[in-house]
Amino acid sequence: MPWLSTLMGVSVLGALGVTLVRNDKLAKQFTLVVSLIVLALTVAMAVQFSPNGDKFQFAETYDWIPAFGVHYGVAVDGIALVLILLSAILVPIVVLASWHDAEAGKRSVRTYFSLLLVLEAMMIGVFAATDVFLFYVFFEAMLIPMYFMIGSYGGAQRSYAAVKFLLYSLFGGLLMLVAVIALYSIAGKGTFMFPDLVGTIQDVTTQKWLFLGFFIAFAIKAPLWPFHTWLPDAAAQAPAGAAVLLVGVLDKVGTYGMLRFCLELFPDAAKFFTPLVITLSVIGIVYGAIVAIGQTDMKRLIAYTSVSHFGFIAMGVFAMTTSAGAGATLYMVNHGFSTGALFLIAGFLIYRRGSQFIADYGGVQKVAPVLAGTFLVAGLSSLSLPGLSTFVSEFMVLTGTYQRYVVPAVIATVGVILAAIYILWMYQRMMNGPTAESVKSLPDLNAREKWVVAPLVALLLVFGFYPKPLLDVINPAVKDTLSSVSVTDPQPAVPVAQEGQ
Amino acid sequence: MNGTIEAPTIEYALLAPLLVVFGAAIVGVLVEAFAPRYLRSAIHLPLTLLSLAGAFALAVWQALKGVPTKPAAMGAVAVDGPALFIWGTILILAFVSVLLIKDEEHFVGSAAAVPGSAEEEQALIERAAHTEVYPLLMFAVGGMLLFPAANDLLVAFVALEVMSLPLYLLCGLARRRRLLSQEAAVKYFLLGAFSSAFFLYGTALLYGFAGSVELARINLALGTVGGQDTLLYIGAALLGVGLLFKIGAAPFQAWKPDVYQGSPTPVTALMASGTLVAAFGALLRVFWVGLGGLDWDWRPVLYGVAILTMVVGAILAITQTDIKRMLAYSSVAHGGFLLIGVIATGHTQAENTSALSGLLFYLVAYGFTTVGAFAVVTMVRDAGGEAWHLSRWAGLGKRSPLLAGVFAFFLLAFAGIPLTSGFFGKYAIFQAAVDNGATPLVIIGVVASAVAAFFYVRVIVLMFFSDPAADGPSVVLPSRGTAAVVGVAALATVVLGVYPQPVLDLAHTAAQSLFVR
Amino acid sequence: MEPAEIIQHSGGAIGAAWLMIALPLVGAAVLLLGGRRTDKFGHLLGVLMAVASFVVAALSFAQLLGFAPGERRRGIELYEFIPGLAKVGLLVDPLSISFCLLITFVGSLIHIYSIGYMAHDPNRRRFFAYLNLFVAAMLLLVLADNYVALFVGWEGVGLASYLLIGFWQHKPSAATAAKKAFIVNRVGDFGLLLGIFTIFATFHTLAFSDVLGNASKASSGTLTAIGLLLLVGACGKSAQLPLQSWLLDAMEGPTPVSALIHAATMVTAGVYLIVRSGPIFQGAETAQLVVTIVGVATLLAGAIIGTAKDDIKKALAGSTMSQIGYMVLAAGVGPVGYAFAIAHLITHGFFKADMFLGAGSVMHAMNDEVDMRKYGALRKVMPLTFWTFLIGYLAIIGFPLLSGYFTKDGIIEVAMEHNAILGWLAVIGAGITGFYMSRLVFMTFFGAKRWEPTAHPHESPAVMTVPLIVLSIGAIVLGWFLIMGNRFMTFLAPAVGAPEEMPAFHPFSVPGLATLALVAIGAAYAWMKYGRAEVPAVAPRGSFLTTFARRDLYGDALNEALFMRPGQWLTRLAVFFDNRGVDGLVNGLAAGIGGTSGRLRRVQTGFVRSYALSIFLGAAVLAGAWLVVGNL
Amino acid sequence: MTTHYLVLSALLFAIGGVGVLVRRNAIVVFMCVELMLNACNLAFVTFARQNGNLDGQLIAFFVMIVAAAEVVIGLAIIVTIFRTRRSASVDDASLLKY
Repeated sequence: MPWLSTLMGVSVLGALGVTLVRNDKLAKQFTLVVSLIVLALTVAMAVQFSPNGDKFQFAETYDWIPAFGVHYGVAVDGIALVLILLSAILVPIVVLASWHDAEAGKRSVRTYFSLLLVLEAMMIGVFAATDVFLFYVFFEAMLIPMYFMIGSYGGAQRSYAAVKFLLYSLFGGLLMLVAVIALYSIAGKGTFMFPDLVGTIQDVTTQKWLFLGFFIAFAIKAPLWPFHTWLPDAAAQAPAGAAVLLVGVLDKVGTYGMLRFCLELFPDAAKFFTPLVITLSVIGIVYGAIVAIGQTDMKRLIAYTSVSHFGFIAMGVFAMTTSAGAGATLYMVNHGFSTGALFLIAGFLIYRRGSQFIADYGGVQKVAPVLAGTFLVAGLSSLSLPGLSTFVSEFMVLTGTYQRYVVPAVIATVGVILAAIYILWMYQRMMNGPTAESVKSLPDLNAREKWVVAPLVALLLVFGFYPKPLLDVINPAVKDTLSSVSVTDPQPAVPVAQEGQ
Repeated sequence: MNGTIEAPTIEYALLAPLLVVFGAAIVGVLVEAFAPRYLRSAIHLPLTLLSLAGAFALAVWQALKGVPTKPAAMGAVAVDGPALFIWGTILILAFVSVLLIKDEEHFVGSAAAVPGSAEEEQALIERAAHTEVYPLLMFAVGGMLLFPAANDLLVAFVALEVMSLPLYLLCGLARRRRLLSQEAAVKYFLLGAFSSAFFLYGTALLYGFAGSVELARINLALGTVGGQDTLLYIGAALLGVGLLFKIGAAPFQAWKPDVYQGSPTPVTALMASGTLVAAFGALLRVFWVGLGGLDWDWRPVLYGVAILTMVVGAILAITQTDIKRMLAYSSVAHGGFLLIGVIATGHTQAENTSALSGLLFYLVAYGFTTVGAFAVVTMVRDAGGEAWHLSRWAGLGKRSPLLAGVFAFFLLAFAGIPLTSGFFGKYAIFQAAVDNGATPLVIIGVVASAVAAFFYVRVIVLMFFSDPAADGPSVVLPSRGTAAVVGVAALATVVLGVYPQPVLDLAHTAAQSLFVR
Repeated sequence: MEPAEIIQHSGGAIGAAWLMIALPLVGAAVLLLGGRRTDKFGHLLGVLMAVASFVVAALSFAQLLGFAPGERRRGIELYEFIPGLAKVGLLVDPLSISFCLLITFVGSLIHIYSIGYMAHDPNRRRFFAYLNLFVAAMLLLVLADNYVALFVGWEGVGLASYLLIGFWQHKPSAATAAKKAFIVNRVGDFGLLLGIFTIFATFHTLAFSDVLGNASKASSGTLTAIGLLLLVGACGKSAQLPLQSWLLDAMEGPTPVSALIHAATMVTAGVYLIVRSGPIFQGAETAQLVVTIVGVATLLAGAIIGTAKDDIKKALAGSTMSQIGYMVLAAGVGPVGYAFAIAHLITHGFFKADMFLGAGSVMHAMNDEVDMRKYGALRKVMPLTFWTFLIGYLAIIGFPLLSGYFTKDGIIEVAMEHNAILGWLAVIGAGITGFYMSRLVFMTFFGAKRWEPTAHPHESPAVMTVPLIVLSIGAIVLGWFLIMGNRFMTFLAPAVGAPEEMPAFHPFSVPGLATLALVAIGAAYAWMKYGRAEVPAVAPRGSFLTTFARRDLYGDALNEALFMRPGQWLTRLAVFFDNRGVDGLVNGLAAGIGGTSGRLRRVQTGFVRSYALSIFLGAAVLAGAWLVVGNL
Repeated sequence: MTTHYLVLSALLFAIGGVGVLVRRNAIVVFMCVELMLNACNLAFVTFARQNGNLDGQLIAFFVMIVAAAEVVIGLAIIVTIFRTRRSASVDDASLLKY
């Protein structure tokens, strides 16, 4: 069964269907159902994935544009699989969460939800693409629905934010386009299929140029310091749901691209640039955290925490050790859940109080304990408290990095302290202390909102104590990637005869 | 030289499309002369459309029958792969533009009447209309067909004029904002004539150099004749001026915004699509067939021109406040991208094929999108006619989401976003350029299109993200013709953006039988 | 003698040791998710879970005693936590089981006590949920068989502590204190994490069995590094210098919390860590030295702070710091000290919890007044509280034959053996302890009434006093029971190793007598100053030294000056830089292009002749260029 | 000695070009363009002589015809705008700019 095409097909058809539904409420329910179907299918697919089977599974390859050697080629390895799973899980949650978001500015509700589904299809496609060109197409095309979601349904500064987001990413994408073209003509294979292209570029200088072409695009997407400034604007202006997908999934395409393309296609260049990338990541980790501490707008704050987290992910990718790589991949997933929860709950607050400034809140915990509690859990996951899944990934990344790059790892670990500061300080200012007049009458989470938050918290907890299912899928893929980059983990100073560890 | 002149052989079959179009034009003139006023447009429209369709059919038949390998009409006209492809393109685009023009609303009742004068009132009252538009258009189209097929410079010159002269007139026939329209006509006319003078002088010099105006002979002479290089270079350069002027490459782009803005929008659409295609066809033929052996010299020069064109087009468009002007500058920028394709033509068969087919594909894609865009412009009107000022477009997305959506889609295609035809056009050309080592040019092109993206996006922001003005323009219910145009253009943009393969193959085969020498 | 091998175990109470953790965890989960529905029985469920896990601990202990000493280290496989990095299992051995007993027993008592103490709090259910959560985390901390799981418990107790300190979150001071505690602890975790990374980088495993078993193979440099990093972690959790500042603020939490977490159990986790990682420290002289120094410094600092506090809980907190200082000192000494460290830890757990709960009972009676200057003459009003408190007091100052006497003097003895200077400093510390604890007792229970008019003190209900009694009994007997005949040292030996010849206990050694003398002096001085003499209702300005002590030795001031202010400044700078600098660059570029466009379009003058000119010049340039290129 | 003719034609072409740039009256500007065309004709004829084939002379006729056509169109346009603006100065027609 052509799983991946089915997934995308269902979402696209759903998107079309939504536009046909006449009544908004129906449209919402329809969207929810569609996204749930997609989720179900995705899970069904994931179950059949055999971790130690071939690298790419559920592969489908058809000629698309023979003239350019372009195929419609989709397949998943462990890394792509978990990311697709992430997208499929987040979308229904977002749908449920943004039930009323689109109604704010008397704009078409149906359009919003159909854009959501279009976006879902593209998210699945971008992770599943095994044809570099196809990847690029999705990579760029994804921008458009998100652009409209921010621009039409966002906050006061929305059009500025939307344009900034679009142009910034577009610019990166166009640089990547040059690299893609050059890759094709230099490889001279007459095909864009990723597996055929791996290892075709031998000359190191060429690799370096092409690497940069890809990397800058991904660094903007991720975003890595200093290419990050579009994110706070976009995330702060986007409606909560869109922000979740933007930070939770779209930006992952950047780090995913680094892991999949930068490393495997240009191994030597990747090794050459590793110091640079690691430096940028470490700066990003500390810098993002510090700037986050200084924010007065909670959505911007969350966005900056993500800058810091993306630093961790990129560092993990380029540390090129198994645990760092696997950790980074796991981090992409967990970060999706944790930031998702943060943004959504922040969204609920903003929907109630109508302000995203931290100063406008205070003592909410007293009037809305459940809301505050879940917000705290989400926050704790963002400071990667053990017992929540984010800890596992951050721990793996740091452990893995430390094996090879001690100093960066040490500096990065400072981020652990800073994270505590920005989260807890925000929490204290918003939830603790005497209850502010303006929030005296704030209602607690209603049933729908609980249904939004519950799955996320559950996932955070479950994978916090039992990440094995994910890691069993991720580890082989990462090992494979690293072996194609031909790096091996450093050996311990004191070899210990250990059973199975 | 024994006084006897043997009659030239003319392959009528090959030239059939041309003959049909010109024939139709002449018939049109006769109609103007003899048919009663109330009948004219009723006759013109079917006549024009049918002849265009017929010409297209003939061209297709030609292509199916097998592309000839030697020029027709004693070497004056070369009906080869590219020529046929370009013919097809131009004929379709012309056909589409006619559907726009049919909406008489655009054209002045009596051009001779002074704006605001009594006789204009009169003309309006008796619903007078310049049905001459159709024959004029047909002549222009005929010129467009001949221009890229011209195999010697004389024919090229004649074709150039045949194409341009009617257009000069058509520019001046706008019903509203007649001052602007007339000004556009004057400017276009004077500058056009000026540039064609350069073209002609260049021809003269090349004739002096090679002793012939046949492209093939000139190319031959490049190798043999020596010592007159200066003559050659200056001649080639002046020739280039004439051609680059037509495609609106910097520094010869100045006319474009003014003319595009002033002329009646349907005419603008025709110029922006048909003329551009024809001019590029001619440019390719002249530079590739006529000066092929000289490419080491002209490639660097065009390199500079291309860069200048892309940059000027993109940068200047950013601050435009008039939709038509903005589209004009965008078409300048696109001209720059197309020039990359010209430069990308290399020495080996394969290189040329890829570059050429890319170019041809780009022309088709861009032609359709641009006609569509201008068609949309004709539909957004307020009291003073079409609403050109961008500020009037604010909130259009709320007023009529469908139209705004389509227009946004066209803009995205201009910007070269994947899954639109524009993307593959750019891609094909960039790919060819990289293959032939013009990577720096590609990088500049990419940066330019990033800049260009800004103003396309800006319009989208206006239409969708900002609230409509109280007295904002209304979208007229499109006439069947206009609706069809928009529909066709949108369809083409989608199809070429999702499944370009067939057209690519076509362009490929067309390009494979290179220009016959 | 070296630690014994770990034997994989299953079955019996030990096999079910995970229940110890699971039960309170379930309790917490039920109470938190159950919401208001569980309000009615919430506290009972909490108590039940705590007691149940005590039962499991006791049974496991019994089963453990059944094995030969050499086989008393039992490992239990649970599941693979992070594939390739860590499996999770439990390690039940004399060390961990003693902790389990302490935690679950004292924990249960405090749960019971809280029923009374929190009776009137609307959020009592949540309080018990947090307490259960804490117990679970703490047990995971001590039962874990590898560093990751230990870290999970480590952070878990941190979280519980954060939640409980900030339990009355509507009080800004409480919220701030909670945040401070968490962040300072994070600083410690920073060290601990790095330690763990280093361990993994060195051994590629984090299991105690593999790491500690092979510690001797690693270079002493590595071991020192690991040791010091672990110490940082320990300092954070156990409020040792320089990370002590949070503990005093932590007293914002409800008193049972202070008793359980910030006196009896959590704050001793650092000691556990050091003792557990013994083999690493034994391979690193320097690390051990630093440990001892930190211990001594803290024990003195804590004592000094204790002398000047009028807030009864803060005074006790100071003493906690100082007592943990003793433990750390002992732990730094090595195998000889381990037994004493843990023994003192246990006894301290009893008598300090006893005193905290006593203080709580007093506050309960004086409607939450904490200022001792508003107490006085309470011994008549609340006899039970008084007597139990008195026992705790005598135990802590080391009154002969009470538990403090055995354990603390033991520590002083070994310290003396190890390094005379440290030993004598420890003795002085004991003296100061004598002073400030007596001061506390006299100000609270003796002298004249200085009550607020509104106060109507009364003895607390049985649910609160019974735990006091139980704890005080422990405070009396435990020391003797553990130390006499090196009972505890032999018991602990398989887990942590032991010196070749056991140290004999001799009551009349020089340091022992000196300690007693100093303590007596300190107590007497306190009597003169606070017992006999009138206690002013408001604190006198006092000497520089007094203020020094009152201000917690300027610890907070130092932190503010060194970290907080520069931090805030740095933050502001970073935000500014990000908006103006990084983002400014981006926007500037855009603006630049726009400006160029605006200027450039002026060239398009609209005059046809200027266009013609551009064509003309263009042609010239083109021709020129062509000529140049052509003639190259 | 054909060079002189070429020089002459070059001169005429240049004069025409400059004329276009400097004269304001549309008619005159247009005449200058015509002058340029004629310069071309001269060149053609000269080269025809030089190359010893008739093509050039032939072309000259074509050019004349084209020029004539151009005049027709050009004058039409210029006259209309003159009637509207009551001025034949090309500088007055500068509404379209920037």
